[in-house]
Amino acid sequence: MKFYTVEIEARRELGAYTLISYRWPGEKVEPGRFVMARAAGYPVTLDPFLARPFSFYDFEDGVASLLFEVRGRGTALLDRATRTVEVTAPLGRGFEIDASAGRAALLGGGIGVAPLKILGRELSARGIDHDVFLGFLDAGTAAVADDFAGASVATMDGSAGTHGTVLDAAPDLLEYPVVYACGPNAMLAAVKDAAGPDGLRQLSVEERMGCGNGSCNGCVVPVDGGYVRSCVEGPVFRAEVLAW
Amino acid sequence: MKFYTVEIEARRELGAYTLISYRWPGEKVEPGRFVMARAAGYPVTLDPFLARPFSFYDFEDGVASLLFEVRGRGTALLDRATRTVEVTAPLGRGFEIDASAGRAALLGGGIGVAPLKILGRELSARGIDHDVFLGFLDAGTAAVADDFAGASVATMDGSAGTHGTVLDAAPDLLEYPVVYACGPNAMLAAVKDAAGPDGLRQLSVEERMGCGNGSCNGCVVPVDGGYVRSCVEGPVFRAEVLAW
Amino acid sequence: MVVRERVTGVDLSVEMCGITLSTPLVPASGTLAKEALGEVEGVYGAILPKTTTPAARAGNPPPRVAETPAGMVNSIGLQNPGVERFMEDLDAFDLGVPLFVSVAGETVRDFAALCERVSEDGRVAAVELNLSCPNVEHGGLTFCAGPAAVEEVVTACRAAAPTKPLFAKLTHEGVVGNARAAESAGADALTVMNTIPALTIDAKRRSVLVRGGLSGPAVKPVALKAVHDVARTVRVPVLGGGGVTSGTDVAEFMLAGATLVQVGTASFVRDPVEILAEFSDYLREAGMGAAELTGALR
Amino acid sequence: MVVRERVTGVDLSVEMCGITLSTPLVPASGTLAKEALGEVEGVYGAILPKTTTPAARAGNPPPRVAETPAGMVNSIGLQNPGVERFMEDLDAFDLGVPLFVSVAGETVRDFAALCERVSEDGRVAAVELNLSCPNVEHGGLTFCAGPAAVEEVVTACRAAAPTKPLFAKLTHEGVVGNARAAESAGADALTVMNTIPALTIDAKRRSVLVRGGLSGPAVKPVALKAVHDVARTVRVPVLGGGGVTSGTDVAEFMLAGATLVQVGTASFVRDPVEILAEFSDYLREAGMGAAELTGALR
Ligand SMILES: Cc1cc2nc3c(=O)[nH]c(=O)nc-3n(C[C@H](O)[C@H](O)[C@H](O)COP(=O)(O)OP(=O)(O)OC[C@H]3O[C@@H](n4cnc5c(N)ncnc54)[C@H](O)[C@@H]3O)c2cc1C
Ligand SMILES: Cc1cc2nc3c(=O)[nH]c(=O)nc-3n(C[C@H](O)[C@H](O)[C@H](O)COP(=O)(O)OP(=O)(O)OC[C@H]3O[C@@H](n4cnc5c(N)ncnc54)[C@H](O)[C@@H]3O)c2cc1C
Ligand SMILES: Cc1cc2nc3c(=O)[nH]c(=O)nc-3n(C[C@H](O)[C@H](O)[C@H](O)COP(=O)(O)O)c2cc1C
Ligand SMILES: Cc1cc2nc3c(=O)[nH]c(=O)nc-3n(C[C@H](O)[C@H](O)[C@H](O)COP(=O)(O)O)c2cc1C
Ligand code: FES
Ligand code: FES
Repeated sequence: MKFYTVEIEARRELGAYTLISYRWPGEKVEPGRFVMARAAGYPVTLDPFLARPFSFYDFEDGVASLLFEVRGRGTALLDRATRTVEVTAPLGRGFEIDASAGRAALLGGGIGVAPLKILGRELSARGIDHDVFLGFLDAGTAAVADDFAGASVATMDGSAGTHGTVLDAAPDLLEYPVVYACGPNAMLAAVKDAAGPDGLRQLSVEERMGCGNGSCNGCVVPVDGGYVRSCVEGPVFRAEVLAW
Repeated sequence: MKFYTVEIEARRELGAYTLISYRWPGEKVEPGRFVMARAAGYPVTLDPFLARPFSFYDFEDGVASLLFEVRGRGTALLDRATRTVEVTAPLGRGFEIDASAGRAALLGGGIGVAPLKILGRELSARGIDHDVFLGFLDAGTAAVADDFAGASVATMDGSAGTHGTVLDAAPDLLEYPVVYACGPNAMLAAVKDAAGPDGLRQLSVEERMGCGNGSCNGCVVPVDGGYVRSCVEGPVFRAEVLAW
Repeated sequence: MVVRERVTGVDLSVEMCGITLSTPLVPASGTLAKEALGEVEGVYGAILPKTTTPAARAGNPPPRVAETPAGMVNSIGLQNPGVERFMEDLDAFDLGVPLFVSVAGETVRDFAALCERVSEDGRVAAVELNLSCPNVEHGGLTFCAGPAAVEEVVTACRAAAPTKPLFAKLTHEGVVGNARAAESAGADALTVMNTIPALTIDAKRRSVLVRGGLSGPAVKPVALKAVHDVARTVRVPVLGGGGVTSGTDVAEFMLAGATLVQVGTASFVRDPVEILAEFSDYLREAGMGAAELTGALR
Repeated sequence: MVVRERVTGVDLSVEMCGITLSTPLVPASGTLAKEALGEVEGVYGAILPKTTTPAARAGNPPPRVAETPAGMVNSIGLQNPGVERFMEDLDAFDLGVPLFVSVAGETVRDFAALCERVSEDGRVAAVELNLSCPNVEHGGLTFCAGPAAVEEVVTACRAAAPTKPLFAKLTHEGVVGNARAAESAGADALTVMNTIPALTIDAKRRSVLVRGGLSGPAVKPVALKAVHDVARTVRVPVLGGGGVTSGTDVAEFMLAGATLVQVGTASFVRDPVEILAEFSDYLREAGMGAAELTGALR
């Protein structure tokens, strides 16, 4: 896998999360696609060993941005990076957009809000009406919602917005012909359930990845009759495809 | 082994070598002692894995300095460090100093000049007369000699000073009651030969190290009847002890 | 082809089992998807897809990969579409270089049938027997059990594919004995080594994370020893691998005795183009051609 | 004692073979010199010096250590002053905690004589049999050869040291079979694992750098599997180790089934005080005592 060393254009904190942006000279970035990223690789270091997958948060005027939550060592090191990071080209299959389908609901859980920013931008650009619903653990992580104008917010501890899950903040999903969701797999399963079988229902899944380009078969999700790789056939799947 | 994260006070290039200094609150540093150093260790990284041994170049007013040559990955990363490095407390046995013994010759080969700066400072402080002879590959590496006032220089390619080895730049070593040398082991063996068996002849050796505190038995040098660890019984040895 | 410019002026070509390869690099089976082939044009002297089995295999449930210090543990479970679908799709792996095919069965008969099936196809230059996959509870595992099992499988495969070069891929455990057995049963070359059985634990959840095979730079010193030991024992050529990450690593494996070098896990975190370029730099500095390097330890 | 403050409020004590230890950490044999003991006061529940042999051993010529990705290869060759000088000097290892002594011979008789010699000394709490050192060409190596050899040595040592706990230290190759053999021959505990045979090459010089044993974080997933496999097979307690580098690693080995955890190579690059402090943090968060952790995988 080819990694590009890119300079960090900007870095800021959005509540509990960190946003970094870099110039990406390539094609337009489709919402829902992702990169493998790391603070540094060989020859600087072989540990941590694997790069980490991150959805694009935004892409505007040739500047791509990633929003991330510090969880373990890889994200801690990314958070410390001041000058450069190493990223792949955009990977995977993003969200399907169907301008004729009608109003869309966008649901994000925790750091799963990430791809909804760029998705919302694209929907707006195409004149597609959409509502954004974001669920968080607490007010600290919910602070990122300020970057989503008009979004409805829920927190598990009730410290901001509706008390409960993202589904508690959203109206009946069955009324939306299009539903997009990103968050922990458990949330996605709940959304799949609540959104019903009809219409365009798209879920961005989160699996451990080795390579990001289809080579390792590590990032699979269950589908009817087996498993498929979420890095090349996803990370965005039609809900009905996932055997959850 | 305990490592201390220390801030880099100053960093400059001395010809082909790099000098970094940091505040060391501990006891006075004895000439010939060394530290294990690295750009970063766990939790930042486990690769490169081992720290590298470096002699103290100088110690003045609580500021210690190391002079190093970029050879492989560990030294390349140290060379890139801008804010902090990780070092152990001073390790090993340094040079024996005998004020009553008389005039000393200090011989350094390449980056082996490192411990001669702090040694020269100590000898001067104690009023011990000494001459410094430094050998290098070429003028680029020889540039560090500017930091050794009055030193005689030789280069293998003749681009600076005497054409030849450090021994070609030095007078008959037999005339010196005290001889100190640091450099590649082959040079040390030649110095041992040239300096003869009498008087105080001290060589600072260079062996691959695992731990630096005597634990691994990795850094041994041959002595009569076996091997001894150069990190605790050295790195400075009386020449007659070494079974070279 | 971006590689070409960076590798001019050195002779990268090698020869093994009568096959001439433009470079000694080969992807390790199971680490290069057809979707990623475009990135590596010009790098590999041959292509080697993921192991195929008689019937389709769904593989193991996730999580299948876990990061470890300078490496990773995987438990894919030989997910593949089965040999028939695999052969239908074979042209997808055509990069204009020889194509090696890796097979694994659960019985000796399976292995032989697979060898017959794939070797009869003109597009297949050689067959690698995956005798060592640690993830298959029945079948695979038994074939690392010792020289007798190795000899039995290789003998059957030899008979089933009499015209094609046959490589036996071995784990590091008991590798020298297994290598001797494979050679005497007629293997044309030996692939050394596969992943090392390993386990990762999620301490926070107090549960097993992934039980599978360790690969990547962490295993390199173990693989180098296995290659060195085998190359000094057998006469047939060795495809060496395990943790190869840089051009210097390629050189180390060839010095240890490998004729071809497999690049696996490292290709997830580095561009193999760089590895070949670094290897070319090494050869240029050494003033040697790739083919001269095999076993050239002083 | 700097450690004390950082580890209060959790119960670090464990019990093994009737010995109570203040912490489950033990230095791995050959990785903690008496010169370095001052740095680790309060960290280890027992002290375990480098393996001693019947006569003094000069060890191997340098280079003896080589760095590898997240690890190192060593070829010390069991340098030690011989059992008599070792025992004379034993008080140097007195940190007020139990003292385990590691022994290795080249014959079964050697092993038994060593066990007799060291176990009769009141300062010795237990004896570890180094059955697995990969650096000794004659002797050591043969004792990893298989269950029969392991059984023979352990049986002889059991008879020679009937009153002291006896630990058999095993390599990962064939570890389950060897563990069963050691247990049935009377070992009171098993140490799993030693280094993994490995090789490093200096590509620039085209020469072997160090041929020896791989240790450090790189081997952790292999060691964890070995400990897990053995702990599920035998009834006797396990001293687990191989790559332990952090407090989380200590927890992982205990979860895999270890009662005590050995810290080796990592102590060259980290302060063991930190490892114990991290382990204490883990226990505090988990709301568990160290002794409860052994085998507590969900
Ligand atoms: C397609 C995709 C898009 C993602 N987008 C984002 C994003 O925009 N922002 C964001 O903050 N996070 C995102 N994630 C999750 C992110 O990849 C993990 O948080 C990150 O890998 C954790 O790495 P670490 O070093 O902090 O944790 P560690 O626990 O140290 O990681 C150890 C290993 O486990 C893997 N791992 C651990 N947790 C996860 C996880 N939850 N998902 C996948 N792999 C994991 C790591 O990649 C690494 O290989 C995304 C994941 C996927 C699959
Ligand atoms: C007591 C002592 C004092 C030293 N003082 C200095 C000094 O003041 N300045 C300086 O520049 N160098 C000094 N050296 C040499 C310095 O330690 C090596 O240049 C350095 O370890 C090379 O590391 P690397 O990562 O650049 O090379 P790599 O080749 O990447 O190192 C790989 C491994 O080999 C070891 N290694 C490689 N070359 C040497 C070598 N020549 N000596 C010892 N170990 C080696 C490394 O420590 C590391 O473990 C000293 C060595 C010793 C033993
Ligand atoms: C994700 C993954 C999948 C693998 N699948 C296979 C396989 O299908 N068949 C096989 O023979 N080896 C397989 N291997 C083993 C590799 O081919 C290789 O032998 C091993 O990983 C060691 O080399 P490396 O460290 O360069 O990866 C796989 C390895 C990985 C990491
Ligand atoms: C430098 C060094 C010397 C060692 N010497 C011995 C020894 O004398 N006896 C022994 O049983 N194990 C010895 N070992 C093996 C360790 O005790 C330990 O089993 C192994 O290194 C794996 O653990 P680690 O990865 O934590 O180091 C040695 C290891 C190293 C690195
Ligand atoms: S991450 Fe490797 S196949 Fe998807
Ligand atoms: S470096 Fe470990 S004993 Fe000297």
